[in-house]
Amino acid sequence: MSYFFQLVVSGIVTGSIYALSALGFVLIYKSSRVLNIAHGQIIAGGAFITYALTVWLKIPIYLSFFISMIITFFLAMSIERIFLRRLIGEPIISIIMVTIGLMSILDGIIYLTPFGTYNLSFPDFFPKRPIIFWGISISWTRMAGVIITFILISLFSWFFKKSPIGVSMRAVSDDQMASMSVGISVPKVFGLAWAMAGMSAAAAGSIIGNITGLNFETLHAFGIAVFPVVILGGLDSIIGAVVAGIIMGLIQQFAAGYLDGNWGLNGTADVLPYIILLIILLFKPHGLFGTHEIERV
Amino acid sequence: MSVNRWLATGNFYESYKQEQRIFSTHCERAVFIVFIVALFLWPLLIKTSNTALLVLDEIMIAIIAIIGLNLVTGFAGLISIGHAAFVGIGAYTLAATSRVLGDQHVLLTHAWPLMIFLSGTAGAVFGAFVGLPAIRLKHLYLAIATLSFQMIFQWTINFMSFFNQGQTIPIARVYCFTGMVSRKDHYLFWYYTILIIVVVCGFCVRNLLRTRYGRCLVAVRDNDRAADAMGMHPGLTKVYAFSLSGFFAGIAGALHAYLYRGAGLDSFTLHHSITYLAMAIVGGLGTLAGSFFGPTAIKALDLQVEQLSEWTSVFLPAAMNLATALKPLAFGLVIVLFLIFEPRGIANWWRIIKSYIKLWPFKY
Amino acid sequence: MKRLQLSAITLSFGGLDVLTDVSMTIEPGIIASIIGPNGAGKTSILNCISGFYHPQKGDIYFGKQKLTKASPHQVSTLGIARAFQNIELFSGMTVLDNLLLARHQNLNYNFFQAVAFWGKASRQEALNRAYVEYIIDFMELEPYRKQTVASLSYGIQKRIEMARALTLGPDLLLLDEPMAGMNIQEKEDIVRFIIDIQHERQITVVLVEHDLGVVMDISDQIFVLDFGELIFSGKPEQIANNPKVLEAYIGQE
Amino acid sequence: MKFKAPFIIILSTILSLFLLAGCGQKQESGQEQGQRSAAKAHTYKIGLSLAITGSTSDAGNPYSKGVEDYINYANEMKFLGDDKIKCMIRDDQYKNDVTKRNFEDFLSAGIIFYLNYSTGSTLALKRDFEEERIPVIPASFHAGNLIDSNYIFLPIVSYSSQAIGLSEYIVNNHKGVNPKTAMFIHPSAFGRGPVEDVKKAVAAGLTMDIIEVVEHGRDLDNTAMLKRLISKKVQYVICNTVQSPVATLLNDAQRLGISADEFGQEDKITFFGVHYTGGNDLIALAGTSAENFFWTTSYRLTNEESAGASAQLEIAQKYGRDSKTANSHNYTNGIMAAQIAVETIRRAKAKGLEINRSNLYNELTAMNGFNAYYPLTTVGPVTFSSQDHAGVDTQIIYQVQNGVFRSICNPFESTYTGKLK
Repeated sequence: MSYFFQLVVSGIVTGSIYALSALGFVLIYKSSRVLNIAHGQIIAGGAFITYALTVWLKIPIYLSFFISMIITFFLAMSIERIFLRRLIGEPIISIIMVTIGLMSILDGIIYLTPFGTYNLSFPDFFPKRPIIFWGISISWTRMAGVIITFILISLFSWFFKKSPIGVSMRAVSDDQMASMSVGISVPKVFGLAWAMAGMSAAAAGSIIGNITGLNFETLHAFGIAVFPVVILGGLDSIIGAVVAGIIMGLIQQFAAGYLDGNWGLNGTADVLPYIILLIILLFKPHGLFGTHEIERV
Repeated sequence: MSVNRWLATGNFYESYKQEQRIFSTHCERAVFIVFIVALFLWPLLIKTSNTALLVLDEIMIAIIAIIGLNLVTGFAGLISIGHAAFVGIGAYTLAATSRVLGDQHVLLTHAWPLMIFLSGTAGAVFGAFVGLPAIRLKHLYLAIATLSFQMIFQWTINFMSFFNQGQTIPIARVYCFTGMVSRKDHYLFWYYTILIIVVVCGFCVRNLLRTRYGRCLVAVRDNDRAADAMGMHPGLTKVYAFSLSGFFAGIAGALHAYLYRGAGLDSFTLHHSITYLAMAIVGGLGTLAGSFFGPTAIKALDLQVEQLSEWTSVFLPAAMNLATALKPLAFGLVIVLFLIFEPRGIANWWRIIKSYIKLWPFKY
Repeated sequence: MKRLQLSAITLSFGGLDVLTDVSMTIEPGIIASIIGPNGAGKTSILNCISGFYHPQKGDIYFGKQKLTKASPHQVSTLGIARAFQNIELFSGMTVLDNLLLARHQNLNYNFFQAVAFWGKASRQEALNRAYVEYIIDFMELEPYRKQTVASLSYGIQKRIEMARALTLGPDLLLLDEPMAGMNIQEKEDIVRFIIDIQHERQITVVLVEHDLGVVMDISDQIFVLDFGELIFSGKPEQIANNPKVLEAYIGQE
Repeated sequence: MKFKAPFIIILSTILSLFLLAGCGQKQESGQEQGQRSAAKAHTYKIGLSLAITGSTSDAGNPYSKGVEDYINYANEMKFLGDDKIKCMIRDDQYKNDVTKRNFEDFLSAGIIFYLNYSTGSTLALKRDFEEERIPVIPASFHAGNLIDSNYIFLPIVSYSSQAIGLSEYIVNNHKGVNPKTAMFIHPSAFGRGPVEDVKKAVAAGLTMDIIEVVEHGRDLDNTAMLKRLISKKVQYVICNTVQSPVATLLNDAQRLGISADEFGQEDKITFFGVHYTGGNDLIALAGTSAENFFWTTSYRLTNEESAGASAQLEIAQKYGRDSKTANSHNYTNGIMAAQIAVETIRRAKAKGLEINRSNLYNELTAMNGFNAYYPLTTVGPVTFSSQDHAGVDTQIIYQVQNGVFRSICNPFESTYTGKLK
């Protein structure tokens, strides 16, 4: 039984990190209806910036975590300004392709730095011994990851619900024309959404980098791996991302725990999210929490 | 009235049959025929290296695949991030035959035209199956459904021992009228075979697009409610689009497997799906001409960047990282620049040039 | 010729009743108009007939054919064509292509003939083109034949919408506010088309329209809806002194 | 639009010329070869296609530098007299299709020796190597490379032999009954290769139980798997994959408190890995979790004094490599492949033979007995024969002690590898 509970706990922990990574997609999609395929690269970039600040510039980890978030804030904002701004109003395929192009460009840029091919790891700043209660163990790193995730997600939710800018962001996501006519600067909102997504990416990257070590491929592959979570949650719902993240985390842990090694199956954790996603989409074509667009004739 | 069918000016259609013509003037037709004949003749006149032929074969296979992708993404407007998997289905149809019957089986070595067609059919069947969610899903949700198919395909091939767990499954050399196609002639032989298939596919699609089977694709892209009211089942039309696209992809996959004499998973990954999309975009979505330009341009770019990075590595031996970064950088920049400055792709240039020449010397 | 019959249809969206117990019989070959204030459910009736909505109660018959649960593309193959209120054209295509598309179900060559463009396919496409040209001629769209729909004015687009519905070769034509937002001259043109459609081609026309003058002039039969209920049906000359209609239109004083 | 058309015509002409140049340039190099061979000093061409970018580039990058530097070194030190070796290095981004194109390109340039990289591409091109009769050294030590092939030579022991060697070490040092072992492998041909061979060794009498074979995915969390292994009383895990998943595994094991502090600790797991799991990259990724990780290879490491280590560092310094590259075992790996190629050409030249593919092949297969080649960077001699296509047959086991890999035994040859043949 403790095996089961260990899987549940690990699933929730992994899931909340998924949720944090998915958050970036949701923020951007929610305001500008863009699916940013290059998010994995931004996650990797965030992790590398944190590493560079901590190890090369010897800034304390907590501080560099924040600085990294600020840097990616402006980085993502300028990405939006340079590439996406020109494409407002273009068909969806163009915008997806721009982010794919962006993915390649960021790949190229990261290959220019040592991070492209090196394997690195963060210095240990948490005790290596795990927290153990009732026979279930969680590492400090992951625990910190979960806490940071939930703090950030509640901050973002609060921001969307209460703050004036958040309200205008929601207005833009609802109807761009109408919000423009009441004086909201739509491009500014898009820029801000990207910037916030960049921030969340840096946070996610630093946490993942702490868990897996810094390997560019592992980190940016995470961008693709998190797609099922984003879609399952319904693309434009923060709560959806959290719930879907945890569901996917649990599915993966249970797949690895109960399917792998039996009946000649292996690596099911990589494919099961996609299968379950397809099944759920057949019943709920807009994900679990996505908004239905009502079609009028 | 005397009609000069060599020029566009002063030429009027007298029947609706005339308007159906693919080439409106003799001039156009003559240029096209000369071009095709040149494509057939030049390898006999100029001695070419295997590499050059391999590159050309690759480009033409990509053209067939992109024709398929353009039908579903360009014409029918359904984003497919799983096109490489369809191509893979084609290749793995051959591979599966090879696993079951042995790679020297007569079906693979002698009946290869049939096998290529069968692979196309397999692609079409899977296309229809993957297209099923299109009945309910829209936009990004559909795009991610095709991505899921790509992932499931990769996983299945990678973990099934029947498919050799993603390792290359060998396929023997084929026989033609003159006996076995030897290593020396391999690339030339496939150059001609693929060229014929490309021309046939090109004409088939051109024809399809001027009939109801082609128009319905565009209809569901532009407005699927109106299409519904015009008597087309939007869902089934989308499934049909996927299946059509799967057919071409399947053929491309089979040709790829024959050309490389084996099918291995790493030619059909997500990365390839993305490259296919890029080719379609750069060529020009929703145009047949774009399906020819896109793959050519992207492959040419690839080769150029490869040479450039080799050249830089000679002069800057320590700066290997610059050389390695060039490829993704160039690829990404080309996509982004095209989308920003020429979203209609190279096909649009083609259109401009054509109208420029057509009106020449009477430009106004 | 077939008669369109709606028997006691009820349509509601999540508790909100859009249509309640509406029954109509439209005889073949006439021009029937449905009028009523905004939100009375006029467009919903057209949507029910053309299969975009399915009423919860009641049945719709076209001749002997039951339409209640049919989807739009099935309805259209039965000879019912529809022009939309908010223009639903294939905006990226030329006028010609839009109309050619509408012939989808009237072409019956198979896929392989299409791929080869040989024999039947080629012949039928030529006939098809001729038919479309006839419609273009009929609707006086010649100058716009090869222009992209999106580049044309609203009035012309409305007319293309009608032409496209007509190209389907229907027995029954549903027109949803074909004259909305038009000036007098354009309206006159449309009225002329509608009358021609009915007279020359013997097509039943069901018209949803706000302009009472036009409706009174051309309709053979009028249905008045208010809050989803049918409050009047009859000849135009009977309508002027019906108290219920007056009340619905002018309101209670 | 009017002024745009001529511009576009010019642009597209340039682009199509580019394409032609892309195809044409390679032809030229073939002719060049013909002209050069008439001159006095020969230039021998060899080709290397590998993943400098893309997946596994963390290994491919230092590998390519190893080959490049050693070839330059050999040319400068005049190992071949006035003759030179030109090594064409192409990036294939770990894609078999590109590898194939590079290979065809090298062939038309007239290479006499080919260095390949990944398991996948080596298997995919196996038939071409046979038809072209060209000697090939891949960076993949997959035992399956040698099946149905005569021209592929592994520089060091195969992954299978490495894994069997590790198993033997476990069996010999384990106290008590049959050690319970699991394998943690990469989901590819490369990872799966040794599984069957280790099972065969067990069948042939190696007293070990293989409890489970785990193919890892892109997991963030190996908790489920590790808990399962512990519940099955697994004490040893042999890994054959790349560093990053191993690092995650080791981190998770340490977190769960189940990584052994010394070999064979009760109720804990001791981790082992073959060539590509280890090296400094693993320590960089896993940090302190890497402690007590056992790793086998046939190379000398630079952190232990040896002639090979100092020679390697000297070459790295000569060509301005950073310390990370210089100390990478994949740099050693690249040097090794180049060394064998250079040595083979040198021997053929010394005998006054024409330097062509068949003579080089003969030279390679004669590299045994008194003719064995003793490179400095390996723990044993390179021996090839027409039957034996694995070069260095000996391996050595390293253990991470205080953040550094230390050798813990003498070089040995795994006994069961011989028995299986």
